Amino acid sequence: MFPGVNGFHWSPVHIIFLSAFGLVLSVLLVTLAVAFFRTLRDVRSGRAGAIAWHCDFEDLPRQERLCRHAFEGAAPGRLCDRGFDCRDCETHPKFATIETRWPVTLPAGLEYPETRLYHRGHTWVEPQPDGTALIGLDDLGARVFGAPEVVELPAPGTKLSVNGAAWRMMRNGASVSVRSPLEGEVIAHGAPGGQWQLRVKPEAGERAFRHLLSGAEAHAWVNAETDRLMILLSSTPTGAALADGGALVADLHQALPDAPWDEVSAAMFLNC
Amino acid sequence: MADMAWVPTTMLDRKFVPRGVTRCTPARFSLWLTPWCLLLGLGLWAAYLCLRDGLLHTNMDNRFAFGLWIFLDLAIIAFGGGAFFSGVLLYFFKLKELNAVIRSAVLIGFLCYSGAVTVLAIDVGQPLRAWFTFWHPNAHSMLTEVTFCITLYLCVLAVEYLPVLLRNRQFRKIPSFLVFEWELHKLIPVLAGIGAFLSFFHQGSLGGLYGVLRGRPFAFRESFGIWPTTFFLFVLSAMAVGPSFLLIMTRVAEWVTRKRLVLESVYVRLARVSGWMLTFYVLLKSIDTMVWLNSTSRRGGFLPWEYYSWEPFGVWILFVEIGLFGFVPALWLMRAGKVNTSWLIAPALLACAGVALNRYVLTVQTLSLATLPFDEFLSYTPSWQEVAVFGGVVAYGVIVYSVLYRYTRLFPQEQER
Amino acid sequence: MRVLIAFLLGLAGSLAFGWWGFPQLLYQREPQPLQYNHKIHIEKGSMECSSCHEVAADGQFAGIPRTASCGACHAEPLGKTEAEKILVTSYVAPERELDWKVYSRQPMNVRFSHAVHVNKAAMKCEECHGGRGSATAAEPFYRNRVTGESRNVWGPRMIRVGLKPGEGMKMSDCESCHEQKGVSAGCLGCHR
Amino acid sequence: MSATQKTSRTPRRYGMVIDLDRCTGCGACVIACAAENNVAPGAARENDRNSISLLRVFTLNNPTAAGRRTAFLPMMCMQCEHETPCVTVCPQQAVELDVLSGIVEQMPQRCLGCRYCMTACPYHARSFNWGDPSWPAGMEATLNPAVAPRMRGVVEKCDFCQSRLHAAQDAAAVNGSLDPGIYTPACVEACPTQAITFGDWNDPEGALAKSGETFAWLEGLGTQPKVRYRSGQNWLHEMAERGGAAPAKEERHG
Repeated sequence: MFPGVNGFHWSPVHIIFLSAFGLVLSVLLVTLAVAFFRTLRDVRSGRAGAIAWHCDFEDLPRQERLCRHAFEGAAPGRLCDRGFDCRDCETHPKFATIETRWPVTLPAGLEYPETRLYHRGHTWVEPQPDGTALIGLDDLGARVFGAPEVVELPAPGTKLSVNGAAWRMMRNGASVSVRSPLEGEVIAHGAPGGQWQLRVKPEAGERAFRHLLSGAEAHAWVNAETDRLMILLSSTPTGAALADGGALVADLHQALPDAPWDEVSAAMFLNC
Repeated sequence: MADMAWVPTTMLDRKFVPRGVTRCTPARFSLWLTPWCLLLGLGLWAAYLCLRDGLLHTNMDNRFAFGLWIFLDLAIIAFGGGAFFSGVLLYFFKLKELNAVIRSAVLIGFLCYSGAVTVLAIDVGQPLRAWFTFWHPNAHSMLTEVTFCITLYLCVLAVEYLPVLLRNRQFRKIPSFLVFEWELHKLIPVLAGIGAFLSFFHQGSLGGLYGVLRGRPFAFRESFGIWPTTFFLFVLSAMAVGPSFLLIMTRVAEWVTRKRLVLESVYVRLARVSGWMLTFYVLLKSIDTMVWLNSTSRRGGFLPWEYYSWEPFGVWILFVEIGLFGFVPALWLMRAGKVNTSWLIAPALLACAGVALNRYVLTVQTLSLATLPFDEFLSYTPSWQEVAVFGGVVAYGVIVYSVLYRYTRLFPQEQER
Repeated sequence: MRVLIAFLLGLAGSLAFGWWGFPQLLYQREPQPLQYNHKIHIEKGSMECSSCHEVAADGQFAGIPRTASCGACHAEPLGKTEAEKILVTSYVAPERELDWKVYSRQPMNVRFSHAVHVNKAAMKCEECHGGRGSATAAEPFYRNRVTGESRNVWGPRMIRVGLKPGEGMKMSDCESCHEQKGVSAGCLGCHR
Repeated sequence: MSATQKTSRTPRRYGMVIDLDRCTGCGACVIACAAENNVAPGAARENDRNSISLLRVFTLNNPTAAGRRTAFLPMMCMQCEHETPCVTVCPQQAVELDVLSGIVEQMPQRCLGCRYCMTACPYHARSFNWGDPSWPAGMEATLNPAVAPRMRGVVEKCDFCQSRLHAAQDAAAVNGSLDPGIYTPACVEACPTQAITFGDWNDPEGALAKSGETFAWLEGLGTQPKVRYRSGQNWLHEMAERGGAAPAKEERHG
């Protein structure tokens, strides 16, 4: 087979054989090497979070990939194909002009102030007059997860990307990675147990907030999310107790200790 | 593998199961695996016996130098052809429906090939000398081509399957794994391309294996260049039967898990592709048979009726292979979409049976027939060790498939129901 | 930088193991029964290779001399060395055979005809056996612990490019010589 | 085109002519062959299909009703010359057609044991070592030192007593020649009726050239075997010409 090995001759058959074998093997190795070096490049240039989200998004269940305009009736049942990043979406502006079809009321007891913008991973963003923005867990998110035992916040100076990992929190064996609502640089941490978790300097320009929900649209989405939470919990042995249409308790974790919180939190915070 | 309404909190392996799908309890899963593990154990024991004492544990002999294993190897490699053909259809002919089964197809391909190589290592009996073929290959031998292509293709399949594995819930917690998966996935068409190239040659050279045997007039065929017609017929039949096998395996998986794993349209697409390829193959196979009976064989001094004068290998075998297992499923599969989809498994099974019969005829029947005029027709019954080795390989396939079904997302459409 | 140093150290370590450590593990050093000086026999005794190493009648084995042929000259010690004394007292006088380790002994499945190479092809002994015939001392013998064969069949050099005569007796060495001389033997020409 | 007519550049084309009318079926050639080539005595498990048999003797019955007669047919490797079926199929160059002697050489040292050559051989002249060869205590002393023993898991076949060819080459070399001439394989030596003639098809004056009209089995395959047969009996010629896989119908049903 190889020059120098007993039985090899520089005959056409051997040359064709050797080159075909070498070609295939080198294509295979080059493919692996290219993938490896591109991975290194992506990780170094900070694109890892965005790419990981891309893969996660593909694997999300169908009902978690609905377009934002599906909730208020502008585009019923439409699936998002851009990883919840409406900043460059061509159809988002068109749908935004369509009148909502369904009346929206916020579920009882939940607070979603109009001053805040909301992200599909249950975080809110509050732009500040100084050009920074505060980030925290929204009301439903806070009720689902309750008081975390451990919170791992990114160090100031860390660059966040939209839908990338913002911070981790753990409680009672359940562990979630909270998705970042903004692209920007972490400036400061909030007080432990306080309203906001991160102060971020967002990317410049108007498009920085275009993908976030607000007002009636946010309320429609929260409605759908509450329903989804009910369905998630209803299939548990204790779930039936919840489906009474009443107000959500402040700490669901405590109220339903036997529910599969790892699963439910992962689903609510768009973890795979 | 079976159904479950909810994954209980107490489930030990809950953290490895993909989110959004339901899986049975570990206890039930273990119960499902137990018989397969026993079968695997029996196979390993038989393999150990063969490697310890030599092949006297088999019923092969100097006349039946190739036995059960060559038939089964040829058959399961033909079935595994679905892996490369689906890749080609998906990435080059853009049949997007096949995205629903491509991961399963690649895994089935990998299992078929690795299983075949394992059986080969046991039934050749000298795994320690396997490197001889790579170091001193005879470039004129069909078996050399087979060895090289299968080894390389096994590597390609392993790399192709890597992305699915990296999407396991625990692996994906390491962000660079997902990034690697994403980057590799962008390059998959390259791998599908070389996979198709390799498959073309080894499916073909497996056919050539018998077609070049000048000393076995029953198997010897006319050649185009260096390749006998069986080279091309094997490639075509693997392409024809690959999608059918995939259809069967997906149906079986649906039956075992009691879930709908893919949309009906995927079955229709698989069946149609299979039907068209099968029609093409059976037509060429008929022409080849006529040429062989009337020209090739007579030139070597052998009259065609002589081959079929031995019971039970009568002429019926030819009609069953080409007619019942050829044209019938071909026409049926081509009408997919117009006929009841849930019945498509029947023609798919017929098509697979036809290709298996083709491999059987070319291997076992060839060896049974004597070439010398005074020699006898011989029969051969595999020993329990031979059967057990093969059973072990089947068990290996089922176990790996079940485990990976449980812990990775083999069917992307599973969650959408 | 640190990675580079670690890599280079690892590389050096692996190479050192492959070049030096592994042969130590693989080969067992065995001394020859006596220190034998080929040179002195050729120069002072004005002998030739064939004086002691006779080609057998069937042409196959050149032969290691028996003690009796040593005794023809060494009935009494011919010098004052220790080896000389041992030869006479331990071997020649009691007529015991010397257990010489044969450097160039080939595996069982190899057949080599000295007659074809010496009589017909008129090759010199040095063309295969190198300068061993003019060495002043018997070099140590290394036995492969796995196969039991002599290390000299492989030869001392790891990189087998531009081998000099006598540096290896592997199949490829035989083959390249046959190729140079344009004589093919086929597999069973040299194997049995 | 038969082996007898073909001229080639091969210096020697060793072959045989076996006179079927002289063969008494005594089996001396089979024993001599096994002893010469270090074939281990058959173990209890062995039968005629899974033992090592470099040379076999078949019994042939005249299928025609009139003049029922029996002939014995010694068969070994036929040393096919043209498109030798076993050479091209071997995946690792363990089989070759020797350019010096025309002998089809089998190298057990290089053999992987895939047995593809065995399926390729139309004469079923190859054997596989299905188990470890073993010699009863004391019998190792009878081993022929000129033939290397083979291990389990490799294929072997007749090579016209290569050890004897080597001995002839060595003997020639002692006299300063490279040509081994005509040597005598063990079966030829053992045959009490001298039914086997060994010689060189290239030698126009040799014994093979003078052996008259000969035939080969399965000549239709075009492999040009160098072992050929002669017989004065028509039914043997007819049987050889029939080439086919099936015996005549009446015998099959009878």
